[in-house]
Amino acid sequence: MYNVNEKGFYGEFGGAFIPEMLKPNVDELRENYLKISESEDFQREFHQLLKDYVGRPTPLYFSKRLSEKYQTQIYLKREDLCHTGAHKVNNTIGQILLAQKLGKKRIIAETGAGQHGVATATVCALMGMPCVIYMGAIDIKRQAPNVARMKMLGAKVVAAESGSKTLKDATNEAIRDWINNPEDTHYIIGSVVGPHPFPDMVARFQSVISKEVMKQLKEQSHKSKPDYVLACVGGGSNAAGIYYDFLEDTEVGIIAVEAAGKGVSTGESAATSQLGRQGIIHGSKTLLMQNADGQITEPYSISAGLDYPGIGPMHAHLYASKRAEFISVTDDDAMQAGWELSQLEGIIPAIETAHAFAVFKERKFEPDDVVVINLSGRGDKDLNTYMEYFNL
Amino acid sequence: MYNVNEKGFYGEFGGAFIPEMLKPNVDELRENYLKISESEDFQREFHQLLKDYVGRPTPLYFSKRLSEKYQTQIYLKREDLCHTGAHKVNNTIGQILLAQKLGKKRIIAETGAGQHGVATATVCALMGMPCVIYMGAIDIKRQAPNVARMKMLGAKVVAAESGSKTLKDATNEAIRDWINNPEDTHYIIGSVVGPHPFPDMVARFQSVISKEVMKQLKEQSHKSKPDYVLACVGGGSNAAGIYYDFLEDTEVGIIAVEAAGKGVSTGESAATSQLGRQGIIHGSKTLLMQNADGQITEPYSISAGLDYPGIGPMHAHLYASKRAEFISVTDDDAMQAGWELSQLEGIIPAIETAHAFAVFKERKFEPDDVVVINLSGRGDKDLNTYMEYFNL
Amino acid sequence: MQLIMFKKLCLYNRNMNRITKKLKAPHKLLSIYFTAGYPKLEDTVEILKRLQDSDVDMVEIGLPYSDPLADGPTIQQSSTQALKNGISTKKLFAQIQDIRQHIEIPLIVMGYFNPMLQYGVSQFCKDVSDIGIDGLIMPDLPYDYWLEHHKDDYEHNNLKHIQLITPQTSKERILEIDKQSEDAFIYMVSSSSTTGSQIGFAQEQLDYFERIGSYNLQTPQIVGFGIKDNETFSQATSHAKGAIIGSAFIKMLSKRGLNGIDGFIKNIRQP
Amino acid sequence: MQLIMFKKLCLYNRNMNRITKKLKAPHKLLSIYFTAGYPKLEDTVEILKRLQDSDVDMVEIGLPYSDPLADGPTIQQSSTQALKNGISTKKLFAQIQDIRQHIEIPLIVMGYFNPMLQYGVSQFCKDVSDIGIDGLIMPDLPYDYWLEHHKDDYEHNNLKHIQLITPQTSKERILEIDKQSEDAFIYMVSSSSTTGSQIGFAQEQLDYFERIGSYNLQTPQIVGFGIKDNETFSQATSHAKGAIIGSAFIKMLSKRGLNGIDGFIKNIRQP
Ligand SMILES: Cc1ncc(COP(=O)(O)O)c(C=O)c1O
Ligand SMILES: Cc1ncc(COP(=O)(O)O)c(C=O)c1O
Repeated sequence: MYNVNEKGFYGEFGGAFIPEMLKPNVDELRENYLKISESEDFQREFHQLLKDYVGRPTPLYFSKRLSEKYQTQIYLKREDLCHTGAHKVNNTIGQILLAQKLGKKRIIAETGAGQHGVATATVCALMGMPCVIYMGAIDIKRQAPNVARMKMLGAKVVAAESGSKTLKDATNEAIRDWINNPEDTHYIIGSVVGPHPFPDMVARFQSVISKEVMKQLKEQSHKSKPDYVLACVGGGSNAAGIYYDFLEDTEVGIIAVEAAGKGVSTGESAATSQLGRQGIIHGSKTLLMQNADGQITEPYSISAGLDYPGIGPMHAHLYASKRAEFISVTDDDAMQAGWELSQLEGIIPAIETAHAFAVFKERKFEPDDVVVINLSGRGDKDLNTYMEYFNL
Repeated sequence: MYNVNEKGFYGEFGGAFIPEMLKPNVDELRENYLKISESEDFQREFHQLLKDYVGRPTPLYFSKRLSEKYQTQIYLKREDLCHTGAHKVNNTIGQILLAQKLGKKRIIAETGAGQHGVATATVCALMGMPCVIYMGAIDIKRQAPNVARMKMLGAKVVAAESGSKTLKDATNEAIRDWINNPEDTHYIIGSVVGPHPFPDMVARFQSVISKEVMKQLKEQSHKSKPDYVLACVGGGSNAAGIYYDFLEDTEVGIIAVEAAGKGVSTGESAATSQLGRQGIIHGSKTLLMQNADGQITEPYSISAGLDYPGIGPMHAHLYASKRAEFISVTDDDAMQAGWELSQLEGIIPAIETAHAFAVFKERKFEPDDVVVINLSGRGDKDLNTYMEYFNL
Repeated sequence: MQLIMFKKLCLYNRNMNRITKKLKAPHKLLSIYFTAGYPKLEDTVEILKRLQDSDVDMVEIGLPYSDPLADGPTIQQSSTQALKNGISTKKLFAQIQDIRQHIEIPLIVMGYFNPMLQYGVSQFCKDVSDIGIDGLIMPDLPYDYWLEHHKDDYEHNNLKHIQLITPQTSKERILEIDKQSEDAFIYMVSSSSTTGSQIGFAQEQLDYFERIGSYNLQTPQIVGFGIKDNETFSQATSHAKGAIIGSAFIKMLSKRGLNGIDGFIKNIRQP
Repeated sequence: MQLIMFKKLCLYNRNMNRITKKLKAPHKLLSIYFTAGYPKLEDTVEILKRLQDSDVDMVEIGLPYSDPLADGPTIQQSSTQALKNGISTKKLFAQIQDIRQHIEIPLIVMGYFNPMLQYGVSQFCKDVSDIGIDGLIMPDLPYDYWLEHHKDDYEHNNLKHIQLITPQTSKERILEIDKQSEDAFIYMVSSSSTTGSQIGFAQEQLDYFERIGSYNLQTPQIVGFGIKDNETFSQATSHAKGAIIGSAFIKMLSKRGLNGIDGFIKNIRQP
C-alpha cells in the first residue's frame, strides 16, 4: 500500500518522466535491478561488503540522557559510524555492484553536501572504476573538506555552473552526462529520487537500516517494534531506509522532518511538503517547490543535504496519504539540537541529522514510547558551520 | 616476558618517576585499576559501550587490491570506523568508567593531533563530566577541526604555551593540573606512556583490538593467527592494542613504524628508537629523544600524533629485546601511502596511520603471509594537510 | 471582424495541420529552435517574423524552463536569461496571441512537462491551439505516458505530438512510434546527447541515419542536435526530410543579435 | 695552595654537612630558589653572592630542565630562558666550580632526574659533592626508587636527599621518610600544587602544618610553595624550621634584576 507498484508509482507519485535519450539506460536498469539485486550472489557480496568494509551492523544505541531529558525511550541508529560518515554508502555499495554486473565501466553521480559524492568516489576507488561527481559551484565552495576527500579518492569533481549552482543543478548535469554517455556509464543517484526504478532501488539498498533496527530492538528493548521511526528528509533516502520494513505496519508511527530554513513562510525554506505542489523533478512526479508557472524554485537550508526542492515519491505518497507525520524544523532549532546531542551524548551529528533531533522540542511522546531516530551522519563535514554559528 | 611486571616495568623500562605530589593519585590508580577493570560489572559495561556506542567490533577487512599490489595477504583492522574516528576512544571509554568508579568528578587530558582530546571530550559528554583538554598552542592552530569538535562536546581547551607548545608540553600541563587537583580529578592519558600503571592500563583497554583480530582471522582466513601485526607508533597505544594478545607468541612477527619526518638524520624526525636513548619522560623510563645533557628535544613529523619525543616503555622493551622490528618512514613516503590507500581501497587514513602503510614499499613479505595492519584512524582531520601536500 | 477571421483560420488549421502540409513540400525542411524571451523579453515575435522572412520552413518556440535537463549549456543559459527577463507561460502566450496574423509557417512549442502540468495539460493544449500552434515537443513527457494520458488532449486540439528517437531506440519502438505519429514527423536525435554537444557528424551517426532510412517509415524524420552549418545540414538531410538547428542559432543570436538571423539562415541553405 | 685549601674544605664538608649544621641554628631559616643561568647566563655566581650577602640561610640552585613538570609557569619560563641562554649541566658545574671560595651557606641543587641520569648518577653525585654542594632535590626521583638505587651514591658523597611531602602524603610514609632523612630536612610542600600556584595560605594549609607539627618528627621541616612575602613566611615558619621562596624571587628578578635581591630579602625578614 505504501510501497512502489509495478508501474513505478507510489500512489500517484513516481514514474519515469525522462527524455527518450535516457530511456535505454533507465529501461535496462528497471528490467535488471531486481533480478540482479535479489540474487543470492549479489546479496552475499553486498552484505559482505556492508559488514567488512562499511562496518555494519551499525549499533542501535539507547540514548539514556536524551531519554531522560525528553521523558521517552530514544534509540539512535548509528549510521554516523558507517565508513565515510553517513548512510549514503549503503546505497553506493549496492549500486556499484549492480553497475559491475551490468558491465558498466564508468560512474557518475551528483552531490550536494558532498556525502553522496564521497560515498560514490569511495566505492569507485574500491572497485577501480573512473568516477565523475557533479557538484554545484556554490556547494563546492561551502563543502571544501568533502571536495578534498573526493579528490583524494581519485574522483573528478565537476562544478555545475548552471541555474542556482547547487544540488538540483548538479543533478541536472549528472543527468545530462548520462544522456551523453548512455552505454558505458552508470549514474549512481544519491537519494530516493529520480525516475523509477531509482527510488525503489535506493530504498531497498537503504532498507538494511530498518532490518537491523527490527532485529536489534528485539534484542535490546522490551518491545518487539518501535512506536515511531523518525528521520530527516532531504531527498529521503535515510528516511526510506529506516521506514522501509515498517511501512505497512501502521502500528509503527512514521515521522519525517524537513528543513524549514529560516521559517516555512520566510521565502528561505526547504520544507517541501508545506511549500510544494505536485509536479515533476528529475524524472519523477512528486511534491516540489515551484512557482505558479512550474519553474522549480530554489530552496534554502543551512544544511546542504536538505537543500533540495523535492522529496522522493515514496515520501510524497506518505505525506498525501497521511501515513507519515511531517514536521519542519528551522535552522536555529536544528543547530541547537545538534549542540544538545553533542553535549549530552558526545555525538556531533551532521546538520541534516540534527534536524531530526529537533523534533523532541516540538512534539511530546509517551514515557513508554520507543522512538528510533536515524542518526544519518556525523558532523565532521559541518564543523565550519557549527564553529561560525556558535562562535567556537 | 614482554608484558609488564608487578613493579610496573617492561624489562628495564617503565616505572613511575613522578613527583611526590602525584604519588597519591598514581598509587590510588595502581592499587585499583586491575581490581576494577577486571571485575565482571566493569567488563560488562565497558563492552556494552564498545558495542553500542563505539561501534565495535570493528571489521577486519581483507584488502584485495593492496594484497594484489604487494603480493601478500593484507588485512586491515578498521579502527577508523570507531566513533570519533580512531582507536583512541577504546581507552577513553575504559578510563572514564574507571574514573567514575573511583568517584572522580573532573577529567583532564592532553592531546596532540586532537584525536585523544576529542575521544576524551566525547566520553565526558557521555557521562556528563566536566573536562579540560590541554593542547599545545601550535597544535591548536594546525588541528582546528578537532579543536572545534572538542568545544562542541563541551570541553574546555587550554593552550599549552610552555616549551615547544606541542604534545609534550600539553602533557606537562596536564600533569601540572593533576598535581594541582589531586583529589577529584582523573587524568586520562592518551597513549601507553606516563607512569605505571598508565601504560599497562591503556594497553589493556586497547587490547580489545588484538582480541578481535584473533577471532576474526579464524573466521575469515585460512590461518588461525597472523604472521605479522603492524602498526604506527606515536606513544604506542594503537600498536600495543594490536600486539597485545600476540606479545608472547613469537611466531607472530611484530612491526612498529615510526615517523622519520624529513629523514632520520635530518634533525627533523620523530624516529625515537633510532634517535633516542634511555631516559625519563612523563614519569616513565623509556627511549626518548634528548640532547647530551638530558634535555628533551623537539621531534618533528608531518603528523601531529607521531610528533612525540618518546615511546611507551612496552615498545622500548620490544625494541631493546628485538622482539619487534622497527621501521621508520618519512613524511613523503607516508603521504604517498595515504594517497595509495585512498585510491586503491577508498579509505583515507589518518596521516599517523598512513605511516604504517608505507612499510609495504620498504619490506617484502611472502605471498602467503597474513599481515594485519592497524588502520588506527581516518583522515578527516588531516584533509588540510593532504590538500596542501597534493595540491588538491 | 479580425476576430472572426482569426477564428476561421483556426478552424482551417484544425482541418489540416500546418506541419502535415509543410511535410508535403518537395524540398528539405529547415526548422529553427529559439528560446522565447531571449535575448530580450520582447524579441519573440520579431524573431518569428525574421525567421519567416528568411524562408525558414518551421519554428520551434522554446518555452524556457528552470531545469532543462535535455539541453546543453547554450540553451540552458538562454533559458535562464529568458526567465530572468520575465518570460513565463502566460507571458509567452500573450506575446504570440495574435501571431497567426503575421506568421504562416508551422509553429511548434518545445518545453518541459512540468510547466505544462502546472498550467493544466488540457488547458495548455487548448490555449496553444487557439493561438495557432501546430505541435508540441516535450522531451520529458514519455511517449507511453503521453499515449495513455494525454493523446486525447492533443487530438482534440489538432496538436501534433512530436516524438524523439535516438540511436539507442529499438527498431520495434520506432515502428510503433511511426504508427502513432500519423501526419507529423519524428524528431530524430542525431546521437544520444544533450543539445549542442555534438561537433559535426561521425560515421556512426551517418550509419544511424541510413539505418532509420532503411526502415521505410511512413512518418518523415527531421534530424535534430548537432546541426550548425551548411555541411551538417546537408549530411542530415541526405537521409531525412529536414533538420532542426537550435544551439548554433542561439549562439549566433547572443553574438550578433536579431540582425544576424537572415545571414545565418542564408548560410545554412547556401554557404 | 688554593687547591689544597679547597680540598681540605671539602674534606671538612664530608664530615659535617653544611645543611645539618645550618639546621641547628636557633632562628627560622630562609631559603631561596633560583634558576641557574637566569636572567643572564653568567648571573649564577653573582646571585649566590648577593643572596649570601643578604643573609639568606640556604640556596637551591635550579638546574634548568626542558620539561619541569613539577613547576609552574614562572619557574618554567625562567628555565626555558636559561636553556636558551646556554646553560647546561656541565656549564653550571663550571660556573660554580670555585663557589666554595666565596660562599659558605648550604647549597642544594634542585633539578629533574633525567639530566642527572644522562650525566650518570654516581658521577653527578661525585661532581656536585666535589664542588661543595650539600644536597639534592630531584622532585621526579621517587623516594622508594632513590632508596633502592641511589642512596649509596648520595651517602658516599655526603649529599643529602631532600624528600618532598605533601598534604596527601600518608602519616605512615612521613614517618618512614623522617627515619631515612637523618640530618637533613623534609621539604614540606604547602599544598598539592606546582610551584607558584598558591596565593597565600588558607586554613586548610595551616591545619596541615599543624598536623605535621604534631607528628614530632626528628627531621626539621622546611616549607616550600606559596611563600612570597613576610606574611606567608611568618605563617609557614610558625610551624616549621624554615621556608623556601622560589617563584616570587624569580618574578622579582625578572622585573628588577639582581639589584632587587637585597631589598626583596630584607622585606621577607622584616617588612
Ligand atoms: C548525513 C545526511 N543525512 C541526510 C541527508 C539527506 O539525504 P536523504 O534525505 O536522502 O537521506 C544527507 C545528504 O547529504 C546527509 O549527508
Ligand atoms: C589515528 C592515530 N593513529 C595513531 C596515533 C598515535 O598514537 P598511538 O601511538 O598512541 O596509537 C594517533 C595519535 O593521535 C592517531 O590519532
